[in-house]
Amino acid sequence: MSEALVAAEIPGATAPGISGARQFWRRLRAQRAAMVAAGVVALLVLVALAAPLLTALEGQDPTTYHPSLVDSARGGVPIGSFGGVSGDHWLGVEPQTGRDLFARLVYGARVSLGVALGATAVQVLLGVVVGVAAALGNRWVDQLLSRVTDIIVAMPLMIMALALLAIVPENFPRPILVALVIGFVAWGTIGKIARAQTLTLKELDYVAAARLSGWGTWRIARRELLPGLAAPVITYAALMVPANISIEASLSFLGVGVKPPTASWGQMLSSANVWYQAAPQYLLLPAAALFVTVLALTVLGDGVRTALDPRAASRLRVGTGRKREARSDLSGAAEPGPANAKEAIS
Amino acid sequence: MRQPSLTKRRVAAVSVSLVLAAGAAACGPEDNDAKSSGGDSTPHKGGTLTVLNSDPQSDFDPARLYTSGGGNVPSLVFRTLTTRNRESGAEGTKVVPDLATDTGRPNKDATVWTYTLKKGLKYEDGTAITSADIKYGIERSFAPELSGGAPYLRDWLVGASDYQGPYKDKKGLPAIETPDARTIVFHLNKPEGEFPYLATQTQFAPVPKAKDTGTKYEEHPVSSGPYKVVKNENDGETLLLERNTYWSAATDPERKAYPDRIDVKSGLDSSVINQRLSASQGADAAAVTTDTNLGPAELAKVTGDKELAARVGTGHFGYTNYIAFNPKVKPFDNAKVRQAISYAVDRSSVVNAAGGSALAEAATTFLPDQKSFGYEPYDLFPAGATGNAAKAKELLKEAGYPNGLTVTLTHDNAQNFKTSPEIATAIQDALKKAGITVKLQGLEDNNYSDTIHDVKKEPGFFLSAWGADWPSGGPFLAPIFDGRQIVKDGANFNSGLLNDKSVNAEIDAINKLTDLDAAAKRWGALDKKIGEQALTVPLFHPVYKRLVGKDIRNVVISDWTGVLDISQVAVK
Amino acid sequence: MSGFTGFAVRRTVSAVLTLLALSVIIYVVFYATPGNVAQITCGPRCSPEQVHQVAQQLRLDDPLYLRYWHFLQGMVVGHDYSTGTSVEHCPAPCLGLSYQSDQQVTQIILNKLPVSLSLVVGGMVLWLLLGVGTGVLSAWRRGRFSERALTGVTLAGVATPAFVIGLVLMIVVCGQLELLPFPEYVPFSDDPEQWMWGLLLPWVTLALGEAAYFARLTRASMLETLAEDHIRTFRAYGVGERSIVGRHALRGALAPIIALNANDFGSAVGGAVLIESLFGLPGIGQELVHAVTVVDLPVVVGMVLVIGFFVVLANAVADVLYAVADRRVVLA
Amino acid sequence: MSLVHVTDLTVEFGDLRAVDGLSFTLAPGAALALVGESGSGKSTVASALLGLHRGTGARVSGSVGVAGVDVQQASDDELRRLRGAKAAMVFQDPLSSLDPYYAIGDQIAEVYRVHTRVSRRTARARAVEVLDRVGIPDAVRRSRSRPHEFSGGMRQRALIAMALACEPELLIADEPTTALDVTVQAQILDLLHTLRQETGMGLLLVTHDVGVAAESVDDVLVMRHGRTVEHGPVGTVLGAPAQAYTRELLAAVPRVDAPRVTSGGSGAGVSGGSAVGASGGSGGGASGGSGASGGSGGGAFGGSGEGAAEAAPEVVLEPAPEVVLEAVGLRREFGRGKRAFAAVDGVSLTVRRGETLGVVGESGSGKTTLGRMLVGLLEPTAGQVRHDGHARVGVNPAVQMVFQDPVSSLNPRRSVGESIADPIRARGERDEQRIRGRVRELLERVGLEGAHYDRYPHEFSGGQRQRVGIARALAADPRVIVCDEPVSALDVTTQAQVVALLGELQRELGLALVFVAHDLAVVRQVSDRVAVMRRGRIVEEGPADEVYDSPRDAYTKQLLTAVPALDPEIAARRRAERGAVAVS
Repeated sequence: MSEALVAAEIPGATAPGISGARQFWRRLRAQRAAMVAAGVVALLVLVALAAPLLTALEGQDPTTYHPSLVDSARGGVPIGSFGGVSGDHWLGVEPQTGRDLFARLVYGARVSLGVALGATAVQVLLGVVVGVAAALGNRWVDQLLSRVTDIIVAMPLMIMALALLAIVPENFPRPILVALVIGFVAWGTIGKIARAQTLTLKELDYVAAARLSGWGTWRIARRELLPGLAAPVITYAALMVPANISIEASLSFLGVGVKPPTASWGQMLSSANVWYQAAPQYLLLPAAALFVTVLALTVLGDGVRTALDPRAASRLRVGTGRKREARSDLSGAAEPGPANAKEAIS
Repeated sequence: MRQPSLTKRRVAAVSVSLVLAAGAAACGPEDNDAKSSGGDSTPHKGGTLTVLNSDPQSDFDPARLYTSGGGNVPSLVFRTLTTRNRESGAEGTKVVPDLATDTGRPNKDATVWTYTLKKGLKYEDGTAITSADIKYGIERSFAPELSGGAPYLRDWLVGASDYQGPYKDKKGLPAIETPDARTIVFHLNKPEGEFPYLATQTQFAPVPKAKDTGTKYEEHPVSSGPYKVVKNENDGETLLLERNTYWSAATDPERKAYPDRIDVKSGLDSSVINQRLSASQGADAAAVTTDTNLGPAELAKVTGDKELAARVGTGHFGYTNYIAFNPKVKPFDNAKVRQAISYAVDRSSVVNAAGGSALAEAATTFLPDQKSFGYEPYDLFPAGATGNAAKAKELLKEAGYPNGLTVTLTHDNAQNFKTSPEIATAIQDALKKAGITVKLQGLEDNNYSDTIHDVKKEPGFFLSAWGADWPSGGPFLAPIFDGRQIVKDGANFNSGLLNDKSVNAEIDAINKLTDLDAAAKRWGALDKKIGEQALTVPLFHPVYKRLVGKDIRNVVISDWTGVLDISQVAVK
Repeated sequence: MSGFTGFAVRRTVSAVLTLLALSVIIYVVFYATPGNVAQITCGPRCSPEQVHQVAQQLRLDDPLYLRYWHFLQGMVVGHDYSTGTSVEHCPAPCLGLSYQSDQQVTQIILNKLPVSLSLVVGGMVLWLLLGVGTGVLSAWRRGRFSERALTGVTLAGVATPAFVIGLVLMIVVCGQLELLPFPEYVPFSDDPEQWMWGLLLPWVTLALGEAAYFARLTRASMLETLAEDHIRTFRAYGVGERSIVGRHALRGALAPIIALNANDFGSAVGGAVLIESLFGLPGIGQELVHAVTVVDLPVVVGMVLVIGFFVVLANAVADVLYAVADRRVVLA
Repeated sequence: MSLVHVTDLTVEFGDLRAVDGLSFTLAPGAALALVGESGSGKSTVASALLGLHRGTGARVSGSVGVAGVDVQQASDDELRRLRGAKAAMVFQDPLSSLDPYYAIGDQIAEVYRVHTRVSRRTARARAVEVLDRVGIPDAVRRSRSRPHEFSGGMRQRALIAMALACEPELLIADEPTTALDVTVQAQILDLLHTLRQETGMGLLLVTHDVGVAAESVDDVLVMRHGRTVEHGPVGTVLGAPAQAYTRELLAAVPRVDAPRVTSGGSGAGVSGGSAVGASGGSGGGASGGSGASGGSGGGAFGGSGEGAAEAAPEVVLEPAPEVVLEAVGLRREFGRGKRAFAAVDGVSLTVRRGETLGVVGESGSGKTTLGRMLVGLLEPTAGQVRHDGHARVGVNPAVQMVFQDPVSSLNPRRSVGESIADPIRARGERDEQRIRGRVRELLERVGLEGAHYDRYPHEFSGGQRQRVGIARALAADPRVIVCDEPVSALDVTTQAQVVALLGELQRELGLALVFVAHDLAVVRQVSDRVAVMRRGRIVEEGPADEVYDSPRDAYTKQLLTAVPALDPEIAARRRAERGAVAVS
């Protein structure tokens, strides 16, 4: 994102800050859509956590082959209606292998959510550290770190992810690796936001007052600046989670995400891609799961933003656009919009 | 190696994979029966044939092509000393003369091979084709700038192993003599009864030295065949071939060359190719593909449609997918462990993962199930369709693993349905029943190739595949099991690191035979003998299904390549 | 305007440095990538001697810094290289020759660029029309049912990964309904009509997701403008709602839209890998992915630099447009 | 028939009743000022006159008639025809009140065309005409400029031009000069006056500044909590207020023409406490008034006001105090290359213990930059800051600052007690008990409660937050406090309380104060000596009374004549003087 654009409006930058979690919850609860979304997300998280239980309930597991359930002569299309739906296989079975789709779907939720959350954590950590350091450092440090951020933003995300995924030793735990790589290639925007916000905060009188108290830079960064970063960073992070889910799915779709036999929605889509005519439910299930998850997380993210930014709450019911940029003069600040993420999924 | 329709879409699968490159020339449907049934099927000259491919013809230099695709576009432009018999099925595995008057005249121990060129052979510009041009064509294939061909010339010709081609070494290769303009003599460093097979490769196509432009030659290779290149855009992505008027059908009984023009469009997604062929709208009605098969999902759809099913052909190509063991790695040093795994394998799962029974045939022999390879059926460790877990457990117990064991299976991450994750997980699932816990180690394509072909890094238990350079047991067994072909500092294919004197001796003995039928029988026997060591677990031989446009006639698919022979196709 | 000259110089210097750094990173990353480049280039069955010859031919045995230096030389003065029979010149900026095909990388890029640009330009026109139109509409109809419906649709658009949209579109439009031909790239110069039909679906796929972003951006940006004081002024002077929304609010919302669009255009040129893969369009993205898998370093570096160039250029253009669109911003 | 007729107007936003049964009328051509502190509902009334609450969710009841239109009953179209054509409004912030993307002439023309069926060209010509009318030089060319290319005063003129475009019968001016410097404010008020005389339009002026009202209108309506407190002719209301609140309000207004009540410092020859008299009474009123309007701390505060008077003589007895803060040739540049400019350009000054130095200047004069350099928050480009005689780089807890903005000067995420404790902790104090004790003591000292330790800034009013800021500064046991516009964001009564608190603390603790402000009256009220800044330089410096009563510098004179007077007669005289200054 370009310099002029980084200026966007950061919730909490000028508005009276959040007075605590209670107020945040109150504002969040006031949004019906966000609460529904939160419910869906909670359910998904529950499903992911309880995957072994759920599959045990069904009596299946995500990796066992059922050669007898597919028609070998017809390319391995599932035998039976709706892709082999039965009491044993609630959502049917996978073409060619006969693996249970319900089991793969619920285990896939673990990968999608886990990787997305992990990647978001990495992005936040890297972005905040680099952004704050750039804003607080001298001109040269700022130049250096800002250029590094520019490069990260400029790099074609998918390409870098492909290359990085290829050079890391194969025995590195794959989901963790995918999370790290997504985090590493897509922290640029959060870095820019952190820098812009820190620059804004730095000029605030209460930071000046803290300096006058005699505190050092580190203490001021920790006590006065970081809490001020929380609102924009949380807002952005909340919107990064669904974006990261999309990235993970895209990487798996391209065949470089998590590895078999681990189930992942992107991977399922990737193999289901060609089965749309012969076994449509194979494609529709992961697509629907992905859609619902990303949608719910996006709505929740919007809700979080609205709850953190009371001004938005008063004006924009569903929340502001992900790419809102203030047109205000030099002070404006940036938008929590996963531009990188979008690049990856487009 | 263009496998089922997904390949292009998946990152890792787009690569040049080792063994599979052998198959690059191959794969394809066979359609003769289906075609001949459809009304007036007499082929006529004329019209434009459209070729829809996923891979561009980026190498259009005879020196760089691996085994020239039997039905592929280059064989329309390059004639070679010998060529494949352009017939369907097993007949198509025979070698026939092309530029030469016969398939070669060996000396007694098959170390010197002499060929005589037919009379009246001309290039697209009307100049005569001479034996020196063929010698030059072979020499330039040694240039590092033009790497890519098969290793046999370098291995077989006397003094060729460190030859660097005519650009750096003006003296040329003394192992090839051209006593006159129509005669060419090859001196080999060992007996090779299968030399006529080698002479079918594009390196044996004539290249006029005056027209050689080095690495740029591929932009416009000089034609000796029925068509010449009139347009070559984006590094072989779009090609237009038109008739070479200096080509004479009289000297070339093999190539039918019915269409007037051939329009090659590549860089297409494989599913798009199959969709377009199935729709057969406009120019696509007269379209074929030479590198795309029907995938399992497409097959599932096609088999439900009579009209489409009639346009699908089946092709066979000498190819085996197998599990390889490295006996230097524990516990695979123990033959009982290898046998236990052989027993435990569930081939029906594996076949399903590879696309089902229509696209893969369960294999218990290493040699492909074709007569020309010397196929002799055997099943030394009968696992049945779904694996014999009890027998496997028993063997494990004998081997000292009564409580099962944990092993790591290395496979390719490329989704190629050969050495890919799907196959690996099928094996993982089957071995679980026999108490063997399999951990999967998926490697990126390049890394996978590097790893399994490097004796220093070779894992103990991995998926592999091997394809024939020509339909004979020699190129199928020798690189894998000949102890003298173990390469220490380069790509090694003898993954079992087998160096058995009796095996080596038998290979030498068969190579001396110039009676290819007799040789085939002995290759078959050798295969079974090697099989007893359980260094590999043959899994399946792939079958290729290919769709053609609705106006396509005279579809010929040989068992040599399994590919639709583009030189025989008619559109009218 | 000297401010602009200064801006241009600063941005150029910073862009060149960014691109240099990018090329160094790519060199290092791919240096570490597994895969024996010489073996891959030479072919699967090459003997160790041949592989060694190829490695020499490609200068693969040179130390990394020397190879990089060679690359920089090519960028500045070009290269002479041998085809075996003659010497060819690769004019500066020469990105080198592909390991795989011996083609000049610049040529490969020039071949692939029209595809990617066709895709992105067409997609951009579509996403702007759809996105800004929807955004304006939902800002104009704010608070009513139609706005809620539009908000829902755009949210769904944002939430759906582009490749899922593309897949579903291809299945339904081409596969089931047979309304459109399967996507294919036909050069504009060959047949403009075919070009359009062949790219329509990729455009729609690319545009739907983007349009959703732009709709949200436009709406939010307009609502923000509508809350500003000067809108109150025009209301207080009896100016009609149509003029307020269509003229003042949209104008106010335009700057970020223009700027963001320029940014997106830059990243989309290289970022449309999935769209290109999905529809089998032989563009930059797909070529790059292919080059990555075969470790074709010159192609990878060249392509990443070109993509980086577009991103950096687009960023600069975004800043200029932003400043032009919003005169209050000073270029710095 | 009156121009404006408001009966029983009530406006509610949710639970908040902003206007509560207000009634008034305005005759054609007359001028009425709505005066009140923030939250009094005065701007809401202005909006209600044009029906601007329609569609926003506010509940409006009562009747509003403007220029013959029943605003409550009128259709949307009728309302649109009223807005701009019959009644035009001028807003507070001229920058944000104009569309930044269109030329000013175009914006005026657009408004004009909404109400008249004329061609684009005619409308454009009309725009130029009205711009010329409001005194924009070279109006043809400037009409093509966009708002950001205008200065603040020019923008306000442009807005007024827009209002004039359709020759309305009523001009509603909502805080039209609040964002402007005092000299510009005077010009705009003069312009309004002239226009009213020429066109005969009615004026409804909404302002918090009694002085501005006194300058401009015939009648005044004092508002509080949405209700009328007092309504009458300007001379009567301001001269002899009938209501206690009006008196209180007037008393709190600092007078630029009244010397300081008591002098804390000795400041060489500056006489302390000599001129008490009538203005002394007003000062006492300010303190006393806080008891009525202020919250908890009010009572104690009134008492300390008494104490202050007693303390004064003792302080005078002290020997000549030492210099605690000194600036030598301070210069500070911003930007680089061609864009570089010096915000502060060679300023030298000294501050002695216990004295108050007032620094006064308009926006852009460099006073804030100077203040920040004095405390070490900004490094000077050239020159030196000396604390207690020693050159000092960087911050020094002994020199503290009180900031302008009570919102941004406290970290919203930390309790006020924690903020106040910062300097104590930074000194190395670890004993939690002692820290809390000290903070509690400080909170009480500035008129808050010790129990406020754990509260967060948003729970306090602006004035209370400013008290917290002062407590935080005190926590460092400073010798000098630089106050950067400490009261400019506060309502006038609160302002008086905070000013009084600062004076008290100074006397009690022997602090030196540097009081930086744009408001000449406030500065006079607190300062022993005054420095007048303009364009980065000090143009005049001296004892407060000298500077105010007999200014030497022309700029100082200009500033002083621009200050609005509370007495309408004086205001008229000043207006004439200003005309003379402008002419000369």
